[in-house]
Amino acid sequence: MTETKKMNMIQALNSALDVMMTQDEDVLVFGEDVGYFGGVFRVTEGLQAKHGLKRCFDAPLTEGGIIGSAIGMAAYGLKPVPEIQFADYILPAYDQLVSEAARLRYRSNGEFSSPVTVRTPYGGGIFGGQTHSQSPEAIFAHVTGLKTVIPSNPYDAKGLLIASIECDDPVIFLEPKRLYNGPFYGRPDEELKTWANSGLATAEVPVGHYEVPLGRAALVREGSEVTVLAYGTMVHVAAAGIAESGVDAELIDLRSIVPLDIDAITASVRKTGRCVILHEASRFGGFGGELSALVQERCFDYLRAPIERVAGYDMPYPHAFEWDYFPGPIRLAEALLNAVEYR
Amino acid sequence: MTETKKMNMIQALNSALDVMMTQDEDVLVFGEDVGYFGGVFRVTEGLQAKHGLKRCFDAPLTEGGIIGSAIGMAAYGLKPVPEIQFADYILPAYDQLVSEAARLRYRSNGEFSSPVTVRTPYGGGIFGGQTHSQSPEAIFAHVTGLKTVIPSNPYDAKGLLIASIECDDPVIFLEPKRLYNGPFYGRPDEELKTWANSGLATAEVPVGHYEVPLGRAALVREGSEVTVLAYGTMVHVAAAGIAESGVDAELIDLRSIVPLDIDAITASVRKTGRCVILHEASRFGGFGGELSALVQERCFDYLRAPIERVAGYDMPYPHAFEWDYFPGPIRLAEALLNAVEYR
Amino acid sequence: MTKSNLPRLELHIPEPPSRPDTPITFDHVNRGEAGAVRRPDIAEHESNMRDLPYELIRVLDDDNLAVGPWNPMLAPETLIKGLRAMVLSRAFDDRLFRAHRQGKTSFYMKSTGEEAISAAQSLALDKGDMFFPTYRALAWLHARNYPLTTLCNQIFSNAEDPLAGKQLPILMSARAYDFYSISGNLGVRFVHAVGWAMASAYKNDTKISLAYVGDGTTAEGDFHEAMTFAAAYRAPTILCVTNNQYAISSFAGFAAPERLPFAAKALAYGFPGIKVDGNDFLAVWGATQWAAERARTNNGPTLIEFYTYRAEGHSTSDDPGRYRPKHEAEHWPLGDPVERLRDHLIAIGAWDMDRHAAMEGETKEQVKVAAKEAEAIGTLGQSKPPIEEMFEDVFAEKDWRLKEQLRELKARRAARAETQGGAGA
Amino acid sequence: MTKSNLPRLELHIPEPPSRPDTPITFDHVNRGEAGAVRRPDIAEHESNMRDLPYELIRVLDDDNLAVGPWNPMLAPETLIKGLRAMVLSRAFDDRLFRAHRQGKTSFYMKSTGEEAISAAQSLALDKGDMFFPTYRALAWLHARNYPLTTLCNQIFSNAEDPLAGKQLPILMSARAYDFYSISGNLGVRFVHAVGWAMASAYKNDTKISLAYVGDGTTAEGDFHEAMTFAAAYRAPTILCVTNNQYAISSFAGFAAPERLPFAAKALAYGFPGIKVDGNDFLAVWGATQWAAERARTNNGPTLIEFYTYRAEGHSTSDDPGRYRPKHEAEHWPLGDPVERLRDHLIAIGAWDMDRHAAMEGETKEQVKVAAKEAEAIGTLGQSKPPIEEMFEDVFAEKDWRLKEQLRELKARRAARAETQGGAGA
Ligand SMILES: Cc1ncc(C[n+]2csc(CCOP(=O)(O)OP(=O)(O)O)c2C)c(N)n1
Ligand SMILES: Cc1ncc(C[n+]2csc(CCOP(=O)(O)OP(=O)(O)O)c2C)c(N)n1
Ligand SMILES: [Mg+2]
Ligand SMILES: [Mg+2]
Repeated sequence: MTETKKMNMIQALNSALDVMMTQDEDVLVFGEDVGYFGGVFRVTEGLQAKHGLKRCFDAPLTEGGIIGSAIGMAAYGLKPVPEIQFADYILPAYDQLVSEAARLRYRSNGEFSSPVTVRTPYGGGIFGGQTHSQSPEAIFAHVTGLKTVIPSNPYDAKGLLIASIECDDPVIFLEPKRLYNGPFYGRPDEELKTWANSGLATAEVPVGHYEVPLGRAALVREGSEVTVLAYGTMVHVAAAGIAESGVDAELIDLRSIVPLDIDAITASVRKTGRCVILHEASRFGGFGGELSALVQERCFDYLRAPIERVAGYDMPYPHAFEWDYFPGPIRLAEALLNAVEYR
Repeated sequence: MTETKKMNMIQALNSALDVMMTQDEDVLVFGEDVGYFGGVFRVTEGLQAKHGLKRCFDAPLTEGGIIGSAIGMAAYGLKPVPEIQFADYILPAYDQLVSEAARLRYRSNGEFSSPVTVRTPYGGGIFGGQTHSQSPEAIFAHVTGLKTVIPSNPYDAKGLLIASIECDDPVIFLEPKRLYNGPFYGRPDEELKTWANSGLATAEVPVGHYEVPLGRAALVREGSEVTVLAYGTMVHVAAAGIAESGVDAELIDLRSIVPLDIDAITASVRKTGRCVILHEASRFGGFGGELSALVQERCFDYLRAPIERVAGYDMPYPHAFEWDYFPGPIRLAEALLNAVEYR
Repeated sequence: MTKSNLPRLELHIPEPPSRPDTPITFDHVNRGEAGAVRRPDIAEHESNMRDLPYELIRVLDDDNLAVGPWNPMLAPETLIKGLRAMVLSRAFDDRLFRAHRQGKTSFYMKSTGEEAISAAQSLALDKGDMFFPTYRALAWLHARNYPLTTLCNQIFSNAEDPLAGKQLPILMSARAYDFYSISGNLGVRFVHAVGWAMASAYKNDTKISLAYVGDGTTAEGDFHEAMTFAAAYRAPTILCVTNNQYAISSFAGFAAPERLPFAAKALAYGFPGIKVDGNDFLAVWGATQWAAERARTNNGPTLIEFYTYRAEGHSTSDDPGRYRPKHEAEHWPLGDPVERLRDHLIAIGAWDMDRHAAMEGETKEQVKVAAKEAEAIGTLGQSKPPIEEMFEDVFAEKDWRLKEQLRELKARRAARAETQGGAGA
Repeated sequence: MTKSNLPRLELHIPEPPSRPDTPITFDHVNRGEAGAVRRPDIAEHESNMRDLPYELIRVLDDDNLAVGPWNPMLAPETLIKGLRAMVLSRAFDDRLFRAHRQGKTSFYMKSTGEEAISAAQSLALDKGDMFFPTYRALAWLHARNYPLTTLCNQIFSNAEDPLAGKQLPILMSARAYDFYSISGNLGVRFVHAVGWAMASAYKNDTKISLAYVGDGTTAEGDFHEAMTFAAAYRAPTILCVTNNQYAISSFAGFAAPERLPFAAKALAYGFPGIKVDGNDFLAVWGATQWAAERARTNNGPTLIEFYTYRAEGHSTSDDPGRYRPKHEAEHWPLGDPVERLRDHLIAIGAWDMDRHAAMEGETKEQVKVAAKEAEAIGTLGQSKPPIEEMFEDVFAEKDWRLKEQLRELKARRAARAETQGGAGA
């Protein structure tokens, strides 16, 4: 029997790194403040002490340099797992990710590849303002050659991170920072739960090696009336919104948006005939557009109501208005009711 | 009566810059090789000689530096019009554009703003391979605070560029390089037409100042059976595809994707009941997804067939396979026939 | 070299001189001698100044007297103004940091130990020169008497927040005070300062710009791009590295290996770099004056490294005891900027401890009054700007998306207010 | 300074020494003296080498003899190998450039005048050391006898293109030849070389890396980030600036104002920078050897500026006559690398003009045969790799999108082949 332990998402991610570093000496971790200090969110805590200075170390404050050097390491044959301190600060490395990491295998006809796993805390809900809250998944999902993974709970976080490190492609691994310590249902006034007292099975995490495969969505809740597509923090918000609405919705946690589990999506919407998409990122040009288009293309004859998107408004993340901006359970419930009441 | 002249798109853009530099001494142009040389596509030819060294000058080879310094100039009160040599090379400036140009007004509550117009040649069809062919509009359209403009002919190019420079927001001005010298119908074996002998009215360009307002789509062809949404080079490809198909399609040239002329789109699709979206960029996560989602949300009850997207395949721009990758008239015609034959 | 006997390579990882469990050492700090570094003519050619980055410019000597060619010879009143800005900044930091612990704001960052830099520069530069600050430079505003209540309103994100709730606390913008908009992204604005200065030169204006990056941030490509642009166009700007020895937990040796001065980075660009004691108000002023004169006379940019020490944690989210010795700050060999200026003023007979204590009390009181006033308007989550503000300034004018979304939000609020008497998302 | 009498600022725009309509001048080029620059010990501390960037390291003197401490003392056979690589590179460039004019390829770029750099380094470094090239470094492959036909196949994008049609001509990748994948984006791979070298050190391997950027490209943030990483981790790498005086039409004075040597950029990072005559095969070799020894013995990175001249246009899309004097190349004060090595070999009695002419004839013939062979396979648009290749290597394995799209493409082709006997998009 697999030994398991209650872990929060930070511990689960730390465990994934520890397992991989123990198993494969080509796996190394570096980034701003990840070494001695263990990372500003403490995901790399203890790794330097355990695995040594050169296996987990600090980096100069340059995201382009961090990703660029990781690509070079990967081309040599290592499996680097760099951290970018906040997803908002990944943009200085965007050119390295798009023009190099994503394209190296293709343009060299397979001679070189770039199996870098870029971990980065992501999303809002922590009063971090414009530059500690953004959800930039759409600008990665569009880039051919990159995979984009977004876990929603400790179990998936560990299993998906291991699968990402073991995968031969570059992976953007977005960690919903609002979920690090516990699930979040989009109700800021509610008492906070830790993962340990959340009652969720996904807080029970195997201590050893396992994978949650990329490209396989999770069915969080079966339902018959409408399909809800979500990922990251929004999976929990969706659960709350569904309860709020009283609608018998099916909730799918995409887990990775590239590769995307198109079969799970299609099967569910064909069954329910309705679809609501929920994401934190601002709406226009967000990944919800792609999801909506795909669902519409593949389920046209099954749709009994317009596919709705519930998302952040089209503005920079507005600090004081966090809870006005945040697409919470009430907005989702509204959309669900609209969908099922659509005549 | 307004004096007009036959111009190709290069001349029209050059004329826009000349008119604006003459009219407003706060307008200045800089970028790699744009000064004495006049730019690798010659859009800035003669501007240094006419307006002086400090009004149109070369820059160090750093896109981040070019956009960053332009933002500083704009914050001072100038109206800089930097050039990025190829849209593929705008990525090193992506952080400046997203985190700074797009956000400065919002985060400073209007104290500072960044009315920079970034011109850059864009798109494929010239055998430029991976890094001289890309169409990155989707990664700008998603960014709140940026406007994104894509002209399809000389008349619009000049009028839209003037409107962009006069506008108080940062604008990404994407110039379809395949259209610089003449329209392109997506048939590489066909004899090339220049703008002058294209027979198109849009090659007749006023020599003086005029604006084509941002956010106003153009109706290129009226039709009853299906609406085609396109921009840039694809407007001409769409025209060819429509002819090829024999379908009575309505063709809308979006001209700017932010701001987007949602009313024109909605009205047309409500009329035709069908919609096909055409873009060069790879399909997944492309701007077509947003368009499809918007149309579906606003025209659900009018739709008689699934909205189709015809786009580049999901891969880096593949040099030798340019015409296999390029979404040409045949693929569009197929989609149009699918749409009208949908039962 | 033949392959067989090649040595094995080793990856070198930089490490700081001290950790929480090792002795404190500042042996690597070469204080040099106050007054010893020459002050070249402002039109001196770069090739004759290549030794400067490797020396430390100081004015205040160990007897608290001002010595040497970089002494700006300021009137005591001016010095007292500067002292007041620093003392006020410290009082403000203290109270607002505590306000964070009390949940009144989402975030705060102290400037402790680094106040001399922006306080002196705020007073040394002209009105209209533009400052491109980092988040550790509020003393600039204090030196120019920015209204404290307004500053507290920003930090509390309340209904009177001058940035209307759109930005994180202390990431200020204050155009009327020549204070450019800060953001969370490090480094990105360094080149804005260069572009701004180029614009001033383009317009044959007389204004110059001033910009900061931290020691850690010099590693970003933006730093290099700014330096390259400044050099190419001889931009009238003063580019500063505030080297406080740390980037959160990472010591400065990542961005400047082997104790290389940050000032030496200027050698890559062909304009002068100087290294200045950042805890010495007079040295900061003198260096700024030299650089400003260079800029104003078309002699181009200057890089100044301000050598200082971050005496407190990085921000309200940090606990420096995890990565550096607890009492390291007290051992910083260049002292505390407030104490040093105070002691200088006393040494020249223009100040005394009583007056100093009075100034401390008075500024503390001033801050208290302002904080209370702001608290009365409201603190984080208790009060906020009108919801319409959320939709303003995305663009110069709202497009249909923002209009629709504002309508949607208002309709939902109205509906919920009816049914439940409360708003929600 | 009081405001009223402030001088007016002026924006300075750098300008090159010559334009098409002005006299050619290279007065700014200081050739120094061959053999005059000292060669420090490989373990010398950086602080004792800060003068080096400002001098030009040359080995071949005006009498074509090899002099001074940087002379690598190579056997004549080795020199002849190097000469052959350069002559071959030139013959190849000539033919393939013409092939572009004939529509056989979409793009080509010549290395004319710069061949000594990659030819010497290809021979001086070990098998297994990794080269991160730019597009002007095909002589590396020629020096290692990369099959010419295969190279032509890549340039013609034909059915046997080793990169399967996925990349623009001459943006090669040749892992078996230690030649990293090039791309159109400038600068981005400089830091890959640093990461690769860090990995080698991490694994206690013995391999080092070598990387190029052009003079223009040093302005990119990537350059700085690579230098910063190399310095922090003492990466075993040789970082080179191929300063050929131009970035397309822009002269090197944009990236290095006022004739500052690019080698001086190393001073910002605390490791040595040297400036080397890039048209002097022996100096290139000697400098490379020194830097390689430093890297291999854990003494860290070296920056080398290769001072050279781009004798031809930037690429097939360029016309240099529009922005620089037509015959400027002939006046380059450091001569032509092929002629200089040839004359040295003659001067030491190991070569003569007949043998040289024979080598030129033979390499030309070799290129001709290869080009014909490749042409027989096909040129641009006449032949291309199997369509399936287009869908390979996006990821390690195709996901459903690529599978669906390949199916779609094949179905359309099949349908059209039936109805019209032709394919189309
Ligand atoms: C682009 C970017 N990367 C990372 C961060 C996260 N971060 C905030 S402050 C900081 C350290 C900055 O150190 P330094 O530049 O020395 O400035 P200091 O705080 O010491 O004044 C880091 C890494 C950020 N804000 N922006
Ligand atoms: C990031 C990026 N920006 C712009 C370009 C367009 N471009 C191609 S080559 C070139 C000039 C390069 O000059 P330099 O670095 O000196 O190299 P050289 O060609 O002289 O060897 C430019 C601007 C590019 N390829 N990549
Ligand atoms: Mg610091
Ligand atoms: Mg060059």
